Amino acid sequence: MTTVAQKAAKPATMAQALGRALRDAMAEDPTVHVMGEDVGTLGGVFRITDGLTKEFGEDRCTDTPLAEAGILGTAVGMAMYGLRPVVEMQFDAFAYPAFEQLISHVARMRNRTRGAMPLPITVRVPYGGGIGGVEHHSDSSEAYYIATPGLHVVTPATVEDAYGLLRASIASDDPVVFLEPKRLYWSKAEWSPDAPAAVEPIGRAVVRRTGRSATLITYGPSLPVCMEAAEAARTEGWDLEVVDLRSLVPFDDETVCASVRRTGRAVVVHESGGFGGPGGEIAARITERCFHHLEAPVLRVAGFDIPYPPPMLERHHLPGVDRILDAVARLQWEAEN
Amino acid sequence: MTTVAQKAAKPATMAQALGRALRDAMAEDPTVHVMGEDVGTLGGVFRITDGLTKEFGEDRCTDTPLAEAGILGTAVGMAMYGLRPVVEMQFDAFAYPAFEQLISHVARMRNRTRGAMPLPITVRVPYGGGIGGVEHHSDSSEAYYIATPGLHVVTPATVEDAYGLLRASIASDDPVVFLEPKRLYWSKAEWSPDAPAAVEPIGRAVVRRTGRSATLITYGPSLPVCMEAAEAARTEGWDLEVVDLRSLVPFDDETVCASVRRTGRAVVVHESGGFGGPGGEIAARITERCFHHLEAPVLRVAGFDIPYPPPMLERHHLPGVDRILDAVARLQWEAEN
Amino acid sequence: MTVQELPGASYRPSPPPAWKPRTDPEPLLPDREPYRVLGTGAAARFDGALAVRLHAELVRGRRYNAQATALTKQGRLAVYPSSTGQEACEVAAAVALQDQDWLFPSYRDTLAAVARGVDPVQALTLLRGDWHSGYDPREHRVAPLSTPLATQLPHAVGLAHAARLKGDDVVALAMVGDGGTSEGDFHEALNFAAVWKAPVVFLVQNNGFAISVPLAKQTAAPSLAHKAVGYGMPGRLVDGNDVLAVHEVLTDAVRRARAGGGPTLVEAVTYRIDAHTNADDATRYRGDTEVAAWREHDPIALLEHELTGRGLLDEGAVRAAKDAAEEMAAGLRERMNADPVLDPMELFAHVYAEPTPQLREQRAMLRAELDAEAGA
Amino acid sequence: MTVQELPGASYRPSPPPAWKPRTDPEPLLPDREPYRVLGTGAAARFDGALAVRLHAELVRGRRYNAQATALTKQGRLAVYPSSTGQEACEVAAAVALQDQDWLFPSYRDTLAAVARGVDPVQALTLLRGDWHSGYDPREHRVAPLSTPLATQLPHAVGLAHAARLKGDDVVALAMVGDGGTSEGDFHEALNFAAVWKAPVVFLVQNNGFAISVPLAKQTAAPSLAHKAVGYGMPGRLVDGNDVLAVHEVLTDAVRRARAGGGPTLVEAVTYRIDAHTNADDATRYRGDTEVAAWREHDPIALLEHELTGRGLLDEGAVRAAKDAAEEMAAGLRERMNADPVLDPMELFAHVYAEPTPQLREQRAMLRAELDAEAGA
Ligand SMILES: Cc1ncc(C[n+]2csc(CCOP(=O)(O)OP(=O)(O)O)c2C)c(N)n1
Ligand SMILES: Cc1ncc(C[n+]2csc(CCOP(=O)(O)OP(=O)(O)O)c2C)c(N)n1
Ligand SMILES: [Mg+2]
Ligand SMILES: [Mg+2]
Repeated sequence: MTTVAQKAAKPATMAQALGRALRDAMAEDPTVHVMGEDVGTLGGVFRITDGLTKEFGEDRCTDTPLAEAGILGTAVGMAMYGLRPVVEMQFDAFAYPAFEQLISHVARMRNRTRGAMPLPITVRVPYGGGIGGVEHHSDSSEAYYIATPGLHVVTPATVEDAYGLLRASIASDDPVVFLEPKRLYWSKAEWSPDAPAAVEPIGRAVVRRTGRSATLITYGPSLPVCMEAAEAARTEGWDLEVVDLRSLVPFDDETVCASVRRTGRAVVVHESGGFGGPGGEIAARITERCFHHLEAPVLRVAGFDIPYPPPMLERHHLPGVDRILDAVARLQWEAEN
Repeated sequence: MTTVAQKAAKPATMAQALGRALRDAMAEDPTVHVMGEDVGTLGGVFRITDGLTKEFGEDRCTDTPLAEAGILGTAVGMAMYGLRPVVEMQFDAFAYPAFEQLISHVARMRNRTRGAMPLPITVRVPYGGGIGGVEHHSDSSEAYYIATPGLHVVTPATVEDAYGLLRASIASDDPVVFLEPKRLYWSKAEWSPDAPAAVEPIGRAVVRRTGRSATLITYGPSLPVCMEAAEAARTEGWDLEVVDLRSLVPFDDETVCASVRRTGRAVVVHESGGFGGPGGEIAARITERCFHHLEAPVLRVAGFDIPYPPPMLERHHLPGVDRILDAVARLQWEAEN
Repeated sequence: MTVQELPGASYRPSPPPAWKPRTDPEPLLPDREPYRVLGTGAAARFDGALAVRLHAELVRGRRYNAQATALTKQGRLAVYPSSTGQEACEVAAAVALQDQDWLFPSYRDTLAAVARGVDPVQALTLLRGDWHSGYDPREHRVAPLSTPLATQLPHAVGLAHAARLKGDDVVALAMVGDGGTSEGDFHEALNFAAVWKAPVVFLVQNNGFAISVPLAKQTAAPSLAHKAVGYGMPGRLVDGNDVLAVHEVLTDAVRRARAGGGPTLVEAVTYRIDAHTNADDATRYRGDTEVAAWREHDPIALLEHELTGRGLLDEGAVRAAKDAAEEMAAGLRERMNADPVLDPMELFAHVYAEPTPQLREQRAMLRAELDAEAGA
Repeated sequence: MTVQELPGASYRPSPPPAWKPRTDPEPLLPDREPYRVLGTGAAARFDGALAVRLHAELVRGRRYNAQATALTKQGRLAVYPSSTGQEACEVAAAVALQDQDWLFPSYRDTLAAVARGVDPVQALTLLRGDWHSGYDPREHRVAPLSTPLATQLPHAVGLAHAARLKGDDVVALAMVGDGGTSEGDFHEALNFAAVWKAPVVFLVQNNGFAISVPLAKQTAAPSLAHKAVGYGMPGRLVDGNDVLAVHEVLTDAVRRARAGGGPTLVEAVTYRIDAHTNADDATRYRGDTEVAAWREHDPIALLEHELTGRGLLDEGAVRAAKDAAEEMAAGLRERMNADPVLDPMELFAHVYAEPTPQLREQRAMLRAELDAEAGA
């Protein structure tokens, strides 16, 4: 855990904060290696790795052949030899060829060897929609990752967390699937790259907005939408609390349940498809733990159970402010069902 | 949908019923092709496809090269040309190399082509533990499949359903992931291979045991355990209803909710890991729909959130009768949480 | 247990019993240099009418690339991966096939689809944010453009195999880039094709780059065509900017596949003149001199020089080709200027043959939202 | 836009500009027949002491296979994939490596792990239902046995690459079966290795079958070693039952890798004498005559004949090897007869460095259950 004194902040994008996190991690720890398609000379298709090859050389930031299983599989071998590979998957859907390596090895090597061979690998996956991407460029694949024991699953929603969580993920001795909400890459915040705040360990949710009427539970790309919804809800007379999970595995039951016990109502919001998505798990565990505090069932606002739609229709698919408010309205519901 | 008059039944195993379903489907429909590793000469490592090559020739039941993505990928092409491939994945964990084909193509081709190009592919996956299998031979991977829109996910728990659901899956114009509970392969029932019962469409759950105290909701390998638990519960004074889902996608909300509304209490039971597993989805949707009928939160009894354990420890991992009864006991709980 | 206990064991200074040379690798290996026709004299043997037709197609293809690129600037296309400089491959792939054959394009190959007859607007829906496949694959026997690299190759193998099993005379031609050859699916597809002797032709357009990654970081092989021998199929190396050479090599391979000879791997050496897509900045990873050298080796110029020299192409024919291309471009421009109307309710229509109960609920929710919106 | 508008375009009847022959494929191609030493006269050049050591290892390996198979019958092992008949490959793979090198075995290669020094009981935990890897991979630099086929190959490449980046003198030798070569991971691993010039040796044991599937349904290649040229690495074909030949070829490849020459693909032609595992019924897919022919080409018999002929092995040495093997077998049998004691609480210990809150809850639940059980 690194703590650095705060210095003067200026606007920075999430993309810049991620790039800076990689740079700082590489500068501090010579075992950190960045690898993936186009991460070197080009600096990545989102330019997150821009400048790393120049600063650290091709051996530390490497353009690999175009083969995701090969990228993750060789990263496993590198980690077995003591390196800390940070792998970039170019887009969410292009991580699928690497699933077998991820599930059968990355997630299991420590367990298989009874702790003798941990794999400190960070797999960076730009995920989610809302950028008008063509097919296969907008998937929310977190359901697959959270159902795979042995992986941590982390996703930032703010510029500051982008830095802090990526540093923490790289520092972790366990494999981390680091989901980058690509439509927030260009979101900005006051943040000083020269004095990033303390790096917290992963696994802690945070209350982004306090409120008394109900809790919106969300993460990654849906946080700004929930914040907006909470703002809009004021005119309807609802005072909404917003929890940003930041880490799906481990899951911060404590923060989430404390909030829901306070408000008595909750809506889980994510882009990922509803059926079999993270929202079911979250709603179920809240209900298990807070049943007698609940005034209404925990509701979910999620993407539809359809393949990611054509960009011209994506606004209908993505959870928006209205759909969230509709769900909040249904929290008052007391019917015969 | 095929209906055949019932004839005299005699004991048959689930493995035999599955083999018979393949045989009958191939005999009725010349476009049905079986393919996979060792499915031909050997008849499959579980002997499900035994005799098919002999009866229908190598072109109809084909030993493929050892490459799961290639198997499923070529099946896609075959389906594009009008065949109905039935693909065997040798074990659950060996389906992972085929994930990209499954997620990015099998599940999406119909949608991508606006209905012009459906893919009637059945992917048979022996799944689950309890057979003392070495690592990678006991995974419950249903969480991955149910989170993938475009796939049907079906799993039989009885000999009769093994036949009926497999026939229905092969007959479906949509891709079906057909999960075969491998530890039930040798389970027996009175069943006549010459007169299988009507083939129902997929998507219907069934109440296997009626009861008034609480509902156990389960599928596949956990059904017999739940039936046993329900029997044992009688001595504790609980009269448990048991619902066998049979199909996870589509999900039969109607049957499930009708039962839970009747009993007011429910426990979801599956082998798959709890976190991010199907149980969360099921518990969440029951709660959304039946909140005011619930006397207690819907609880889950699932595998631990760990990589599948060594066989010598698997009994501790798998949901057993005691753990189910413990959960039922907690349904009475009314505490301050 | 020592050997004595293994019955029958004895000394045998001969090759292992089951082993025999499986095939002669020699004929599977590609030429040492890319095969060329233009400027070699071999072109004299060529069918003049075909050459003139190919010329017109190249001109049209070049124009199509330019128009599609222009549409990105006007915001009518979200993104366009241009095949400028690669038109010889795109066109030859389409022309080498017969009507009943199938084409499996990659995401860069909209031109090949168009050259095979797909409506240019339909070929581009994916790239303007409209539905993923704008055309019915069965209409022109063109599979949907495949975005996940190399994943379309096993599809081609499966389709060709299925057709052969049915006794149909169908060949599949699958296109992939140099970068795509590194994917596991490339390997598995070629292997299945060779084992099944499926009537497939694999066309690798080696355009030197996978986005920013040059071939030298992609492979250390003598050539990509050399991969063929490892599957037991012939590999052919061809100058991808020489349309007569590409056409000849592909036609041979298609004929061989049709005759039951099995698959062929063709590597066409070419170059991507434009950036990866309009969103890409190629100056980050390659120099002007390299691009300039390739502009000197332009597929249209090579063909025009040859045809003009042989008196097969006059000013009029060039003009006619150009006019036809302009007409296509004008039509494309005009039709792409119309705003497509997509029905949000269609989101639920094609996920399954019948929407699940869950999708019916979601459909009703969206319907209600849209009605409320419309009412408001 | 016709060609006139593409600046600089002109006729150029030469190979495409960026293209040059990348490497000479010739030296990458394997011999036309499997390389042999025994019985060829070349054995005379061999280090007699090494040959005698290899003999002892083969005898021990054969005994190990027999003992492990026996343990399945006694219920002490759940399953055993025997390498009987393949001992020359298993042993040579271990012996060709230096101490600091790494071995990446597949699920069939417990013998190679044992020959490298792994405790035979620890090598077998996976197969008796005990923990997945019974040994610490770092102790003998042997990766866990890999069950998902070919997935260990990229690991070997990554490890060798990492060692080279660190400046360490480490070679990785990765083992895979003929069936495993069809997997995408095989392709991707070999390609990465060649592009990175990683110090790796890939040893394919072509034992004729992948469970029931014969090589002819797995590949149409002239040989599996021919795949090497497609990656730009040398392919070597060797008689996998001739331990001196396998040892020589692997040692050469290891030496080449160590010297910075990059990876090599070695295909060893051998045969699986036993069924796939004790659970398999090999009579379903192969005939006795084929097995009998291979028994005639037994690795131990081949070596013993050569060594005895050269006066390098006498009755005493054979007896000593046999005694040592018996001793190993007795120890294995005895230690495998003890019931392993596994702590159920360990289920939660190694999933992460620290159990998550969720795992702590689950651990507490199991603890309570076990306490209740113990109390009851
Ligand atoms: C499986 C997969 N991984 C990554 C990508 C992202 N991507 C799109 S195009 C491209 C480069 C392709 O290079 P090449 O195969 O040479 O084709 P070219 O673009 O040159 O036509 C990459 C990496 C993808 N589409 N699919
Ligand atoms: C990815 C994967 N698919 C399928 C299997 C199941 N399986 C275990 S061994 C085997 C055959 C392996 O054949 P080969 O590679 O030739 O090795 P051999 O058994 O002959 O040593 C198969 C299909 C597996 N272990 N991994
Ligand atoms: Mg390219
Ligand atoms: Mg084999």
